[in-house]
Amino acid sequence: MDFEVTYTPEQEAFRAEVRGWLSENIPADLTQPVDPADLTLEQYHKLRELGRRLGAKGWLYPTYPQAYGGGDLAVDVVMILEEELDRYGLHLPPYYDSGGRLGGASIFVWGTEEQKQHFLPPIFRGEWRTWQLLSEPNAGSDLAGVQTRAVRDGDSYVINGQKIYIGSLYGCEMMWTIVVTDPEAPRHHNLGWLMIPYDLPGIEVRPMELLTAGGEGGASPGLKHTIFFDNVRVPAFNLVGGENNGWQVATTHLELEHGGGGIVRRNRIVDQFLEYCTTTKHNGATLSRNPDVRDDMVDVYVKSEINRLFGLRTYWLSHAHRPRSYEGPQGSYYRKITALEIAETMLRALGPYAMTNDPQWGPLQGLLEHYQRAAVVGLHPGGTTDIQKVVMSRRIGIGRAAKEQAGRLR
Amino acid sequence: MDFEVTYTPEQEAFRAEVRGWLSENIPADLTQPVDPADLTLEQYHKLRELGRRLGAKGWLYPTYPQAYGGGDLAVDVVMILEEELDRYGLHLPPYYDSGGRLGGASIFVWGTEEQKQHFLPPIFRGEWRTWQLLSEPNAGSDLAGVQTRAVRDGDSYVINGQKIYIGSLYGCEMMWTIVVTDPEAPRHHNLGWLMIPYDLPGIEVRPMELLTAGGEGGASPGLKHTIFFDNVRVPAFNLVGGENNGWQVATTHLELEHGGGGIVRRNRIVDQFLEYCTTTKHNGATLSRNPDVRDDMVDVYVKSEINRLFGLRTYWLSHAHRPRSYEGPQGSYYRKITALEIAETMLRALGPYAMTNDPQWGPLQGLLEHYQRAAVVGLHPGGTTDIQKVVMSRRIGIGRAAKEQAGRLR
Amino acid sequence: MDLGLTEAQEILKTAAADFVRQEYDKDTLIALENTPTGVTPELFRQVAALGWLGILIPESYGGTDRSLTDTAVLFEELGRGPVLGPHFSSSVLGALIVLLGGTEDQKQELLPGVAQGTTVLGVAVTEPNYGWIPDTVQMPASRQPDQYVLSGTKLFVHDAQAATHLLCAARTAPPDNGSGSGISFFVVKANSPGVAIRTLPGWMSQVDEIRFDNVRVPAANVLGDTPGNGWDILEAASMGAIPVLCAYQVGSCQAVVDMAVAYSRTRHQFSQPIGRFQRVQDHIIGAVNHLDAARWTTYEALWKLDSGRDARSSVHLAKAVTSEAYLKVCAGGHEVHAGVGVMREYGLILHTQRSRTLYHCLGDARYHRRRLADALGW
Amino acid sequence: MDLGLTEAQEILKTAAADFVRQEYDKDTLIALENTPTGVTPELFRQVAALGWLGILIPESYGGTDRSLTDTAVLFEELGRGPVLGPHFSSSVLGALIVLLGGTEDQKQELLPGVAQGTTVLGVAVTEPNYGWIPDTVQMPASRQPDQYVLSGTKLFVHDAQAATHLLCAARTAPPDNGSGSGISFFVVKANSPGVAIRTLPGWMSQVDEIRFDNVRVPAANVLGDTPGNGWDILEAASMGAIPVLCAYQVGSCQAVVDMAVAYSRTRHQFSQPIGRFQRVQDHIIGAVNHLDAARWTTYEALWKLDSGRDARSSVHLAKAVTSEAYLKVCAGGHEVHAGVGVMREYGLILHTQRSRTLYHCLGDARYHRRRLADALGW
Repeated sequence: MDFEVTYTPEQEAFRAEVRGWLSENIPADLTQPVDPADLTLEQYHKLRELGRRLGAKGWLYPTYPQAYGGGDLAVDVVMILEEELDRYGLHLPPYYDSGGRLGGASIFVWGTEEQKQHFLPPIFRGEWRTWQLLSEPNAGSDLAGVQTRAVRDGDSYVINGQKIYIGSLYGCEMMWTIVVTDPEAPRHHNLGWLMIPYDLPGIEVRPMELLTAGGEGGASPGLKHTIFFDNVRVPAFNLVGGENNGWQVATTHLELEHGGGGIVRRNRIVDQFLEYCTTTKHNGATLSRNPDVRDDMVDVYVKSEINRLFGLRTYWLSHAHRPRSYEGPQGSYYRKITALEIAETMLRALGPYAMTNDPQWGPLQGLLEHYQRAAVVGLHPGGTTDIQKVVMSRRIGIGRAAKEQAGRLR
Repeated sequence: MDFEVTYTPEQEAFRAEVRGWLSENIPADLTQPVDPADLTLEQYHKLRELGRRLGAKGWLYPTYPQAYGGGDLAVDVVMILEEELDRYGLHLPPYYDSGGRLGGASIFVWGTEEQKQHFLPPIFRGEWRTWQLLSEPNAGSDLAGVQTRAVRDGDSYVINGQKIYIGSLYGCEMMWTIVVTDPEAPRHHNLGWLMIPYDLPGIEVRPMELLTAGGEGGASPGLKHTIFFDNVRVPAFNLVGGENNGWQVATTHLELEHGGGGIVRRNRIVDQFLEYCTTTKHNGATLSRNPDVRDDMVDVYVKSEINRLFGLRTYWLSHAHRPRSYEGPQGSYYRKITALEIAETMLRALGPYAMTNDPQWGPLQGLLEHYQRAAVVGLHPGGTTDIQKVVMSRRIGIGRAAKEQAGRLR
Repeated sequence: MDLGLTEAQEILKTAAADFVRQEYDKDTLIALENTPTGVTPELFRQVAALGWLGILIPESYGGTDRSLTDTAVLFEELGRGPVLGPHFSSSVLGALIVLLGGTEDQKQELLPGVAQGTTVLGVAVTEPNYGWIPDTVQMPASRQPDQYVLSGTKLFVHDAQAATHLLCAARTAPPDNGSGSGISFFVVKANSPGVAIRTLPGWMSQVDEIRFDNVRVPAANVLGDTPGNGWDILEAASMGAIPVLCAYQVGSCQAVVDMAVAYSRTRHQFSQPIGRFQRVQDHIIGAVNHLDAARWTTYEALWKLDSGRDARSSVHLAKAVTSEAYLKVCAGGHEVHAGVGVMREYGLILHTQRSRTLYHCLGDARYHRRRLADALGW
Repeated sequence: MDLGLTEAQEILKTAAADFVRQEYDKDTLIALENTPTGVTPELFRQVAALGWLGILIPESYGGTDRSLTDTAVLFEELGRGPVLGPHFSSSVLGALIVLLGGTEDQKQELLPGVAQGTTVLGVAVTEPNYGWIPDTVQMPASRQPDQYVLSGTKLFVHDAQAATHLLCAARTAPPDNGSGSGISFFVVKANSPGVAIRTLPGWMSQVDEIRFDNVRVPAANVLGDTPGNGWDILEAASMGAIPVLCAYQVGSCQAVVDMAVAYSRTRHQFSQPIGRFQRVQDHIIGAVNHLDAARWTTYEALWKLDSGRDARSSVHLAKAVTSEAYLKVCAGGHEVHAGVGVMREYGLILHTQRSRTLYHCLGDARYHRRRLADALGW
């Protein structure tokens, strides 16, 4: 076994290239707020500009073919990119673009050649940012029970319905969603998967106020929205995966949402918390010398290490094209549930300090205060903890001999 | 609120009477083994004799009417009896008689006057000890799915089938069970509830070897059995509660099995563990001065106090004839699950000492070693933890507007 | 043995529940949540008019002198809201400190106003070296002729923004000087020159920083006759106050459980109420178990206090169980509600925020578990 | 990065799995469980013949000199049984102690026999003051001309009844004397006069008491050239041995999970497989999460050791996670199986007993969590 990527001299040369490029292309004054809700429009524009520059080099979605705007880069090399971006507190893409990350994969797997040519380059080059539209007021865990309708009318689909918990600050260029295309067809065979330009007539976007909007992959969004569709007309060309095949398309992005791609990033909040405890004095002594805080730190560390190893394991399975089963949702479940436990442990370790983002008293510029909220909110996006366990059960084959297969990623 | 029984002078006089009687009637050499599997036949006979003497005074099942062999005693007075017996490590009844405790209640609620006259006095006077027969190889949590058949033939029922996890050491005089009396009738309306003398032809009793047999109310049994019925003929008079009404009868003893009567006894094992830690030195220091052991003790104590309060609350509801709902199964669930946690905490606190009953090295004459096993075995008798939660959910009304009622006790 | 409420308690409970339901609807609570005081003058006047601000205060000082259990019954209903504001700080913890530690003159001066709601007490103990042991109180009170001078920072003080008077713990002697903890309480008017109060931002409400910049306090404003025994007064007052705070949290837990049970019936997914799924049931059952553990440990402590029994171990037990319970009950509530539970307008996060705000107040679960061991004499 | 097994490891895994399946059926394991040695001479000979007792021993001493990861692959399969007996004590912990601490003569004398199964090592460290810190080793080794005399009691020693030679830690100097821990290992023949070994009764297996009554040990039998460095040797050997023990427990956890999943399919209640109930699913999911946490922390530690990286924190992490995991996985297994799981003939309690037997071996979860903090330099 080998738990580390070993880099060749060629790869280390690529690292040097990346490092140089990033130092030239990341604005010196690019800072990101602790709470994504505080992202300014100026910061947002800088991040989008960075995304376009990365995209132009094929580094925004680097594993995809250059023909579609990707970089044709091998996964080991992509880890170099991610590691170098991580030094700036950034990752790929450098802003909230979960619709691009998840939708791009779905189009890549399920789209026609024409659709790939049309939709993927603007996503992969950072020209579009894309929002995913999944939950509805009556369809959350039961996603296949969506009610938004799309009726074929000539060369178009006409959409009516409502989607919730959508997006982030400052809009997007493109959206996608699953819609009922055949209300008579049986469950899972009645849906279509549609790309929808953001600026079409009949679309209304209304903000939702949440405890915080963090928790999803990609850069955290700063805000969520309700989106209303009132006779929105979309070209039939935008239906990906064919007639009434939307649920199949969705299995790809659900697999990613459920953790099927794995994670190799460290948990920066945990790292910073541990460092904070080893460097901060309280009542005259370093926090980490207090036996209780020390035990709390171990608790946080152990859970964080298990998360890291689960993520690494799944990442390897996914990128080495090994058979995947319950590992994605396991990692997702464990990460969600331990995030809440870790937040509670931080609360015990630091006392009320953990709850304030006061400029003077809040630890780590309020990072921990925000994490207290984000850990609660983060229980649900991308599938509740209960849903992750539903998927795990089916794939382990608990109570059933036939094990459900993981969703297709490539 | 008042969390304590306040005794009147009359009641304190009763206590003096009880104390005197017990000192005369409990043999000085009556000891009980730590592991009920070690109960000797001689010890068993002494306990049965004590039971008969208590029964003759109406003190064995003291809350029941004297007409049926009880003592017509009020519940406060009964607590005096229990407290005084507890000083000897005994309670009512002083041997494994769960069939009498649960079955007696069921007959009292559901039997005809003639049946009460016939069955209750020998139970309540300690002449019979009674075993309950519930689980079958294919019916555990799904108790209503029992397959043992009873076919009416003239004035008798003829029984065929198999029951498991039954009884204790040294046999009994009477048994009861639920059996299928009408295989065509719908679920819950197809069962009968039958009293069955132990010595009938066609009954075979075969021992089962378990990790330990503890965990049920009443004195713990030392052994469990499989019981086979091969054309066993029982008088039709012994059917309690009427034709195909067995499930109704069962709701009464299930309510008791699920904790519906409450508990006021302290957890002697916890008390002894805590005392052990405050009096035993390890590496030169009293265990309770070791901060880790101290934290472990608090953990055990907190859970034990919650168990005590849950039991007291349910006991009060039951004896003050207040409406009962989910409290019985809540107490049962919490007691089972915390017993396992408490055993694990003791294991951490005492190290491998907790696992040995060696005469020299085993703490408390092996009591803690036995508790390690009993806590595992105790998860299941009287309804698994999962079943307790099924009952709780229905009674709280989770997901349903109509709350299920608790079973009748009187 | 009788674990039911008395008739008088049932009446109080109903009145309090009606008041909270009528005056503190969800939108009101959401609007008040992140205000400096958590209450409006009008709402506070109403509570005063109902006599509830003087519930623990003897009749001779204008109160109604009811038991701690009665007070807990009231606070359980306030906790359901959760009603914010200085009710606990002023009328329970503050009032008990004055009652147990104040001179007759001080009681006469402060308590009638507390009962009427015209005087509001804030209790300022903790400092940047946060903790609930005497050593963490380090702010000096420098003795000068006829007065003391206070300088320093009190941190994580509850409800100081609403207070007219601060009961401020400060050091009049170093620790271990042989005469008590060396800590004294000072009655400081909140509008005294040099006092600056600021609400702390973040995921908690009505928690403040107070800066004392050479604040001059008359010597007569030392609470009681015996300087240096402030910590003893705080300990004694806490014994009574903590289970009332616990009862508030019990009411909060009950409210969250009620919300979750209701949602489990009305929310449908996969063509059935979500409450039919065992996982959803288990989130609620876990919450109910925490709730009931909190409830019965709390009320047993109250019974021991009201009946004159040694209640120390029970008080520590109740606080250890209850602070933790409120966190866990909210977590269960969020599991059941998923997305809708984190929408501000829904109201569940009022409780989630409250559970964090109160978690450390008067000592967190770990602190009380350790004190429990001490109280049991281990 | 490659988290898969090598081809050689896959072959070893298959061979070990086949052996365990063929030779260690459930009835055999149940019969061996409460025997003094946990193994029969014939079964032990078979393992030796397969070369597995020398898996960690260099070829120059008659072993096959494979990596710790290879060894872990083997022990994972043994843990599935769970195969009992002194395989770990002798061929892993004992062999590593001799390898790391012994003189060349001692290695020559002991290791070929260990590889062949004719020499069986038992490691006797702990005493009535049970613990895994040097201070708890108090048994004195009194120096006399040419020999040492050992007197005292070793308690909770694993597999001593099976041992031909005990590696016994005893004190040749008081603690803190400036030259190491003051502890030395002695090679003591198990049949030496004055040695009395007794199996401890209770819910654990092959755990023994050893009494030393004036046992005379030649001075040459002090392990290594440097008396007093015994604890360092133990620490170094433990670093390698612990993750192998963890791998054994990982295999055990896997076996329990497999049993539970199989039972969830075949056991029907309420007209469906019990695995259709979310509560049953959650018992298994909890077990799978513990299993996988144990698996990956263990194998990462092994990778660090085999690749020469600093593995200390990973070893402590693995042991802390794995000891706890085995307890929890068994608890989950019992929840799924209910009554049938506590029947001796079913076989689940083989694991439950094993999880307790091994929980404290070489330090429990709490100990390793504390050591983890130290290793991380906090």
